[in-house]
Order: sequence, then C-alpha cells, then structure tokens
Amino acid sequence: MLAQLSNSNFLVIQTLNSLSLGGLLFLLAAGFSLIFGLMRIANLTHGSLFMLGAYIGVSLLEAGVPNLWLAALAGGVATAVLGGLFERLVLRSLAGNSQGQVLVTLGVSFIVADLCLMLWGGDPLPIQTPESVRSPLRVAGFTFPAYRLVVVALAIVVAIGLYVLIERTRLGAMIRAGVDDMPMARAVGIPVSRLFTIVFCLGAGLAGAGGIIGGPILSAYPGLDADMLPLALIVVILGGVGSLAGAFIGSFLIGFVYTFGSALVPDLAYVILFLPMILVIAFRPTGLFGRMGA
Amino acid sequence: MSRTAWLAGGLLALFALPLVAGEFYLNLASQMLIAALFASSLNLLVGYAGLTSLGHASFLGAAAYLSAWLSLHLGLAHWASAPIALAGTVLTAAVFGWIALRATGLGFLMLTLALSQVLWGLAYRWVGVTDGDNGLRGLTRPEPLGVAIESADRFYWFALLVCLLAIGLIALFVRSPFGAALRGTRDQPRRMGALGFDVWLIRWLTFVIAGFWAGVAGLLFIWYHKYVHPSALSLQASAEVLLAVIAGGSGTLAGPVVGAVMVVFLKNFVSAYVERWNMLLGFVFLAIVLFLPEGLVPGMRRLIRRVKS
Amino acid sequence: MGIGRRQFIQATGVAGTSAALGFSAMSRAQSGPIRIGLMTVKTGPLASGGIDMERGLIMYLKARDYTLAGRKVELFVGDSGGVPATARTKLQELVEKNRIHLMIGPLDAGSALAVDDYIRSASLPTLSVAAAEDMTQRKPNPWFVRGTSTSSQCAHPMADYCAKTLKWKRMAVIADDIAYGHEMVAGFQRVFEDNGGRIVQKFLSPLAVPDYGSYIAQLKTNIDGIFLGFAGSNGFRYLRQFNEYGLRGKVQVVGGMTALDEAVLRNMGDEAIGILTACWYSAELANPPNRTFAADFRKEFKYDPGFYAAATHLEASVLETALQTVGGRIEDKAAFMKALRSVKAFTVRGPVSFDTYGNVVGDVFIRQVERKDGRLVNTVQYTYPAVSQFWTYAPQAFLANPVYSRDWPPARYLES
Amino acid sequence: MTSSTTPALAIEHLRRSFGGLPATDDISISVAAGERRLIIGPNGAGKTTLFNQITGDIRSDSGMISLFGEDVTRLRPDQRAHRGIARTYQIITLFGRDTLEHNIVLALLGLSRARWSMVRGLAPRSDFRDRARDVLAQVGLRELAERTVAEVSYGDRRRLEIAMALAQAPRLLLLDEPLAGLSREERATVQQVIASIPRAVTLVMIEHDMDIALELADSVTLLHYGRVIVQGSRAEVVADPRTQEVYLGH
Repeated sequence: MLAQLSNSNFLVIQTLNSLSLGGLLFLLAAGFSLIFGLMRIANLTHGSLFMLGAYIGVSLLEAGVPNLWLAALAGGVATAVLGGLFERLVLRSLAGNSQGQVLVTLGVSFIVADLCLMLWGGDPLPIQTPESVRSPLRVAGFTFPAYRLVVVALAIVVAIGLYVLIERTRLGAMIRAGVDDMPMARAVGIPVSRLFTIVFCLGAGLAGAGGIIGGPILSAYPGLDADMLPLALIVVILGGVGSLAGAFIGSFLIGFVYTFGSALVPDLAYVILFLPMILVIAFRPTGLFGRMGA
Repeated sequence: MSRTAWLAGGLLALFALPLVAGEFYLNLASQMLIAALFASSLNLLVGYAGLTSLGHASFLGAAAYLSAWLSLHLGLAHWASAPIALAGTVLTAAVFGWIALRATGLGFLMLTLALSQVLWGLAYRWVGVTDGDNGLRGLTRPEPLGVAIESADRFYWFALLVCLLAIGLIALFVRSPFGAALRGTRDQPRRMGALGFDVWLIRWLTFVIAGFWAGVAGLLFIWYHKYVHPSALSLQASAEVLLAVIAGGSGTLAGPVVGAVMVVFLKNFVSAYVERWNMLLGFVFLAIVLFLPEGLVPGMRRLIRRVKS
Repeated sequence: MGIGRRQFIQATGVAGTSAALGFSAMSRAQSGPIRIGLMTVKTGPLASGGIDMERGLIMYLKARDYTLAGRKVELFVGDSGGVPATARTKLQELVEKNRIHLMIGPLDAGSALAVDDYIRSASLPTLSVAAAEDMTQRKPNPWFVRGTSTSSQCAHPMADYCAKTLKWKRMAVIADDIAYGHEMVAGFQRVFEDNGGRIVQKFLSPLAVPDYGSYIAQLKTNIDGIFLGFAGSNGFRYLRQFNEYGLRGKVQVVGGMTALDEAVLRNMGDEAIGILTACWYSAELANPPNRTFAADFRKEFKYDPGFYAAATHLEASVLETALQTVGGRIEDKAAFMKALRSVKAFTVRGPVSFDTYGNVVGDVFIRQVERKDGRLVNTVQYTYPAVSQFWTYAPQAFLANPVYSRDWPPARYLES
Repeated sequence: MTSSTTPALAIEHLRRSFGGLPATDDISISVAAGERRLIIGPNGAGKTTLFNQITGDIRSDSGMISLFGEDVTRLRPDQRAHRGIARTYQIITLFGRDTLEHNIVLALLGLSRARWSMVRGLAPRSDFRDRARDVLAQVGLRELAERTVAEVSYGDRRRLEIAMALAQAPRLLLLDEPLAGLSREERATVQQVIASIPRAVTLVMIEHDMDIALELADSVTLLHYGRVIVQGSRAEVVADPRTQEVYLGH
C-alpha cells in the first residue's frame, strides 16, 4: 500500500483516473442535484437516462452521425425531450407526493431498462473513441488515455457553463430563487411550472449526453443504469442537494475515493463509497455543501 | 356485522386453499404471505412513521443469514437458532436505526440504502461466514410442536398462521396509543415534541420493531427457500418491497399486503406468460401512480365510495 | 472424431440392454410428450447469454422437429432474471405446474446452488450450464449432469498452455469478484504455478464496476501476460479500457472461457485480435454437428453462436443420447439418470463423456481471435483432448483440498 | 412546590444567531408565577425564535432558561413539556386528517404513561375520550369533536390550537399570535377563551392585536432586533417613549 503511494506513476495515473471518473459523475449528478434542489424530486430514472443516452449514441453513430460530439449533442437533446415529456405528463401530477415519485421513477426505470434490452439486445455495445484522441498520451514517461483528459476538460467546461447559467442569467436567478424558497418564488410571479420543465429537460439532457460521452470508456450495456444511479445519489448526498458546487466537488471527491479506495483497500471495494457517505450524513445531514435539509 | 362476516369468510378461504390449490399455487401463496409480512413490516416505517427506507431487506437478510449460519456452523436446532437470529436482527436494526435516524427524508433514505449496501457487501465478501455468492444451503425446515412442515400445504398453513398472528399484532400496534403517537410524529413532528412525545425515541423504537417483523419474515424466507444468497440483501430486494408498500397503499393495513401479493404475482406468475414482464411491472406502477396515486387500497376505497354516493 | 461416434454407438448398446432388462414395468408410464424446462435469464444484465441459451436449445429441437428418441418434446422456459430466489420459484413452477421431466440450466452459479436441494427433493434430472465447482465435486448432486464445464475446467489448460507452450513465467490475473471468478483464477493459478510460473498480481473486481481504470493503472508492465476471468460484458469493457491505456502490445492477454465469447466479439474491434482464450467450444469448430449448427445459427440470427447457445445445444444432444438409450422412457428416473451419466455423445463441442460425479470429460480448445470474412472469430490453435474437471490431478487428492476460492490456493508470489 | 419568589420562567442572557445574524441577542426575562406577559415587537424582532428557544425546538447558543427554578436549557422539547410547558403555534400546526377529539387525545396522551402502550387499542379508551370532550367544551368546540380539522373553520382551528395546549394542563403556557388571521367575532371568542384560563397558569403571549392583547396582559416585554428594549408593567411599557419610537409610533 505504502509502496504504491510512493510510486509516482501510480499516483499520477490514479489521480487522472479519479478526475476522469469525477468528470463523468459530474455530468450525471449535476442534473440530478438541480432537479432535486428545485423540484424536491429524487429522480430515480437518472441512471436510466444515462444508459438510454449511451444506447442512443450507439445508434446515432451507427446511423452515420459523423462524430461523438454531435452524437452527444443530439442524444442529449433526445433524452431532454423524453425527460421533459415525462415531467409534463407524469411527474407534474405528483407534486408533493414523494412516495408516488419514488414509485413512478423506479417504475419508469424498469420500463427503460427492459426497453433498451428489447431494442438493443443484451450484448455490450461499444462507442468508438473519437479518432483524434484515440491513441494514448505519453508525457514525461506517463502513459494516459487522451480521451479521459478530454472528459475532464469537458466536465469543467460544462461546470463553467452551468455556473454562468445559474449565477449570471435571468433563468438562473429564477432557478436559484426556486431552490431557496419555492413559495416566495411563486409569490413573486416566477413561472415555476415552466421552470420545472426546463430544469428537468436540462438534467435529463446532461445525463443522456453524459452517457454518450462516457460511452468510449463505459460502453452501453444492460445494467449500466443500476451501476450509475447509486453513484449519482452518493455524489449528491455527499455534496449536498441542490448545490452545483456541491455536485462538482462531490463528483471529484467520489472519483478519488473510488479510484484510490479500490486500489489501496480492495477488501473494502464493495463499501468504499458508502462508508464515507454514512460518516458524512451521520454527522452533517445536509451534506458537505448543502444549505437545506436533505 | 357484514365486515366480520367478510373477515371470517376470507379467513376460511385462506385456510381452505390447500384443499383446492395445487402444489405450485400453494408455494406461490406461501411466498405471497412472506412478502406480505415483509411489506407490512416496512409499512410501519414508510406508512406510519413517514420514513421512506430503501434498505429494509437488511433485516430480512440478516435474520435469514443468522439463522442459516447458526444451524450450519454451530449446529443449533431451530428452537435455539430462531430466537437468536431474531435477537441479532433486532440488534442490527437498533444500530442501523440509531445511525439512519440522524436524518429524515432523502437523507434517511440514503442512509438506509448505504447501510444495507454495507451488509450486502459483507454477505458477498465475508466468505468464511456467508460462503459469498454461493450462498448458504443445506438447511432444513423446523418442526413446530413436532409437526413437519416439509410439504407445500403444511408450510402454507404454518406461514399463514405466523403471518396472521404477526399482521394481527401489527394491527394492534398501529391502533394502540403508541401507534397514534407514531402517526403524530409523521404528520407534525414538532408539535409532537411540544406535546411531550420523544419523537426520536418513537421513531427509533418503530425502526427496531419494523426490523423485528422483517426478521420474522426472514425466518419464514429461509425456512421456505432453505437457501440464502446475498441477493436477499440487495438494493433490488429493498426496492421491490418498498414498491409493494407504496403501490398497495402505505399507511393502511391492507395496502402492503395487496401490494406484496401483486408484486409476487406479477414477478413469479405473469412472467411465465409475458416475456417483457419487467416492463409490465413498470407500467403497472406507472398506472397506479397516475390513476390511484395514494395506492391500490386507498384508491379503490375512494372509487367505491364515489360509486356508492 | 470417428472415435466419438464409435463410443456413442457402444454406449447406446450397453445402456439400452440394461434398460430393457431391468425396467420393463416402467414402460407403461410412457405417454404424452417429454416436457423439458429451460431455466434461463431473459431480463437484466445476464440476459444476453440467457437468450442465446434459449435460441441454441430451440435450434436443436427444431432441427429434430421437437421429437427426441421417438417422443414429442414440449419446452417450457423460465426466466429467473439472474436472481437465485426467483430461480427457485420458477423451477417450482416448471416442476409443479408444467410437470417437467428434466431441467436444462440454470445459467448462473447462484441460481444453480439455490435450486440444489429442490432438485434433490424433486428428483429432477438436471443438465446444468452453471459452472459452480462443488456441485460435481465435494457436494455432488445425484441428479446433476454438466456437459459444459466447471469454472476452472478450461482455465487449467489455459494455464498449462501459458506455462508450457508460451513459456511464460510471471503473470497477473483479474476476475469478477464472484465464486465463478474466484474458481477460475484459482484453477489457473494452481496449474500455472505447478508448472513453474508465478502469479504476481491478483485483482478481484466487484461485478458492477463501471470503470476499470483504477485496476488497469495498477497492472505491472514487467509481466508476461494477464489472464482475464470475466463473464458477461465485463471482459469486453476491461479490454477496451486496457487498450485505452496503451497497454495493447505491452502486456499479453489471455482469457477464460467467457472472457471473449462470440457474443462479445461481435461488438469488438481490432483491439481483440490475437488474444488467446480457452473454452470447450468455438463457433469455428469444424466437426460435422457444429458445422451445421453454427451455419444455421448464423443464418437465423446473423451472428455466431457462442458459449451459451452451444451450451444448451450440447446439453440437448446429451439428453437425446440418453433418451435413445432408455428408449424415450424418461419417467424411469433411475434408468434415465444412469443413462445420462454414462452418455458418450458426439456434440457440437466434439466427443463428450462423464465422470462419476456427473461432470463432462471433453476437449478444451485454445483459441485465438482472428478476423475472418470481416468478422472476429475464435480460431482453434490447439486442442487439449478429453479434459477432466480434475485436470491431471488425481480426483481423490483434488477433492481432499478445499474448493477453489478467493483464498485457496493461496497466492504466494504476489508482489506489491 | 415552588416558593412564591421563584419565577415561573427565568431567561438569562439568551442568544441564538443564524448564519451570523443574531435572532435573539442577550435576552433576559423573568416571569412570575401566575403572571400574564405580553411580548411585542416588530416583525423579525426575534419573538418566535425566543419561543422556540423556550420550548427547546431551537437550541440556544448561550444563556440559560429555567422553569420554576429548574434549569431546562439542555432538555429536549418533550422533556420540557413534561415539566409544564405548553405552546401554540403562529402557523397552525394541527393533525389535519384527524378529528378534533383525536387532536386533543394526542395532547392528553403526550403526558400520560399510556403513550408507550403498544397493544391496548386507543380508540375504545373512554377515559381519554371523555377528558378530550371536556377540554373541547372549555373552548366551545364540543359540538365539533367528531369533525376532522380539515373540515372546520380557521377560527375553530385557532381555538383548537389553544385547546391542545390547555389539555396539557400546563404551568407555563406560550401563545404565539393566538388571534392571527381571525375575524372580529372570532377574536372576541378567542379572547374569552384566553381570559378564562385559570390564573394559576403562567401565560406568555406574542400578539400584534394591541387592543385585545394589552387587555389580557399584566406586563409587557418589547423586543427589537433580538434585544429587550423595554419591559415592565403594562402601563410603564406603553408610556415609555422607546416603545412609542420602536413599535407604536413607527
């Protein structure tokens, strides 16, 4: 264990691994966190949207979409539309009924999982890494997958974009107002209903695009949804619900804990993510950066 | 009067089932009973305490594993292993409740999920005790009062008796002063504190009691299956029982029973005829939420009342 | 190959007479179709293999017009979703409601172990696909026959090949952290180290790992190769990430019987080319039954049959052989089981016979991924004939050891 | 048995701040047994926070609270309730799906050992039911006992708030804006209810309706920005120029 830690190659590569996993998690968790913060809905379909995105990406690329980035954009739009429909047609009628929300979001995740199995079969499907970043990067004696660095960069760009959106635009101001105090936001005439749909679309789109961007690393396979959902939940709980900064830092934190944890204490591989979470919530129920009660 | 008559008729039909149903249907019915008790135990938390737990399989699994381990490794007889397993389960619930009740709402849900995942990980990894993903097998069913319950009909009767007793006691519990206090903590926790109720203690005791009944369901589970695998502790198992409670109607006595029967039926019976049964299950949940958002039992009651008036 | 057919005829003759002598009274029970239950997985993460299991079996039955040994056959399919407790209920349904005479399956070890005692109490002849070692070793089930392989049955020859043919000395192993993975890498390690090699790194990753980066980054590059003991989609994802890290060409890769199955290969690219795996089957096998089967399968489903499709097809031919021996009288369980366990058949994997524990003795192939007609295939490089689950060890001595596991045999040469 | 010199409620240097902003800042108040104290102050003066600190719903950063000479600063709300504190809420906090009677029964149950009973049914227990009806009669809600809270008027709910607190037979009763949102007629009724509370009960009340409130009170405390500005007898406080400045005269 100590020998590993003193090995600079190990440290550098695992750090980069942590960052890239964190980047992927951020794409997934940012939307989850916003949705929860604004609508108080624990959207358990979020993992399904990620998986659906990955599968849609596979099909788009097969159908001749020229590159991964376009596919991610198109796939993101597709899942955003689906998410918006789901919010409008189903979730809308369940405001305040948190048990109903659990039931329906889990129910829809069953449907999506089975639908993907039906449409795309049970085999794992690859998403090719874009040609330009396919060969590994060799810097100062370290070899590292170039694509993962792109993922980290992309996550940071998305984070900045979201930050600007939330902190610097009128829409963002309305979202913040809604997260902080919903009755007040309603009272001052913010179109809360439209805001819900927009935020849900945004979250679903990010998750779907995340699935495609994660594709070259993770592939699309049955069970991807169930693998990712707990990670999103942990990130959001740890970082604090409704907080973009929390989701950002939480994602990278989990990236580090997961990557280093499973390398250094493989015996705890199954619980490596849950133990820190138990500690954090037990002593700080609002999460590390949360303002509101979880 | 008619209510009593209905109840008596229903009970009679339940006890008479083995006279008409074949072995397969009896075994299915036994599983429904186990699931019904399990869901009823979770309902104490979800329905009456307003605490949505996504880790209730912990207690069913803990009881099953403990009982299996005690008989396989220590060679204990059922009369000894069952109470010890229950005691161990209650202890687990006491500790888990103590941790999980530091939060409410989504935090509580996540803590129960996390704690149950730790237990699941333990079942997977502590191979010396749990035999990992091979599971524990080679178990027997007990012989309560010297009566063998190896056959499908005997086991059904046994499970029926246990479940009726357990659900009866749960009904008493819910209608007791403590049950009223519990519902109070669900609706107005602050007011309950001002009225002199120790809200935390009430919730914690309920958590432990819910764990106890899940443990009883766990004993029935292990006696029925004579096998336990880490999947009994999985997130999927916890989610399934939660869905049963909510779909049937949380906070009612009949709701979780109906929900559990429905889930077992869809999963084990309809799946033989419908290839896409996972999708069907999803659509059933969707339909319930859209048309009977408070759950099957309260929703149907509302509809019947509307038709009558 | 001719030997296989001769053995087959002999076996039919011998078992046929014993049945005729001993159990004539039972013949009256022979009415109606033979009811076969297939326990598989058609939903959830294991569905890919489970669906192939159904396809392989149906292909066999269709080719014979649903008639085996002169009797009609009815097929009932149960979907366990890969959950052991569900498998048990499904099997009860198949037995108690559909009154099946025999089960083929289940797919996964967990489900097989979950139904173990039920198989015993229901006296249900079972042709297993699941690889759990002890079901035919230390805790043999008298109703259990396995025509495929135990977890380590193909890993033993792979290790032998690495040590003797490739002359490798230092290797790493990685597998899913489940009993199947443990058993496979344990078997590999034992044979590799008994032949002078050393396992210097051993990784067991949880079944649900989205990102293998952490494991790949730890891999030493001063080793001769790594053995992949994955099942399902994990080998596929590991290998893709492995290449991402530029390790292709630096570290040689070999795999167990499910690591680079045909089901996985059909979605892979050049990154898989050259990799060696050991399995009891390849769609490329040129024996007559497989030439027909693989061609028909490819024609109908547009992809090559792999491990799971071949598994049920193979079990079906074992079943047919046994049925012919007892003249179709599957109701006479004792005679049928006896026939089943003494089957010598020539199947899609070549000749098979069974040891006294009900496990197959058959050829294991070292296969290499190659591109052929535009698709990736597992070309047979070398054949280990008539491989037993005990490899070359004496059964008694083998069974005196604990079952293969995460901790046994201990890895003595690990380097941190 | 408390001596006549021991105050019913003694608060010393109580503080609580939220995110750096003090909601209550060095508050010291002493209320004698049997006294009726009115607490006034503009919105945001810290009145409700003070109540929550007295009942234990909010922990205090520093300072001490004692009840009839007993230090209760570290006790939980339910423990304080058992020592004789009862309260009402400015925002109505009732069990909306239950009957008025059941609301009162819960209040009775809170201080009874029977609350731990897990077997004997609650519904058939006539002891609780009869007492609940008596309490409802006290506030004029006897006729509505079987109705659910959702079915009765806002004014009735205000009275039920008080009835629940009365059911606890408190030694110290905290009323948080008991007249808020009521019509003129309803106010008169609630005023009567409050006036009829036995003198043995010490009363602390937050209220904005000065006409009625001053009529009910013996003494007044004026809070502003979390601090005590003036306190004393009704006449003293009303006459104090600081009161005029802060509250009455804007």
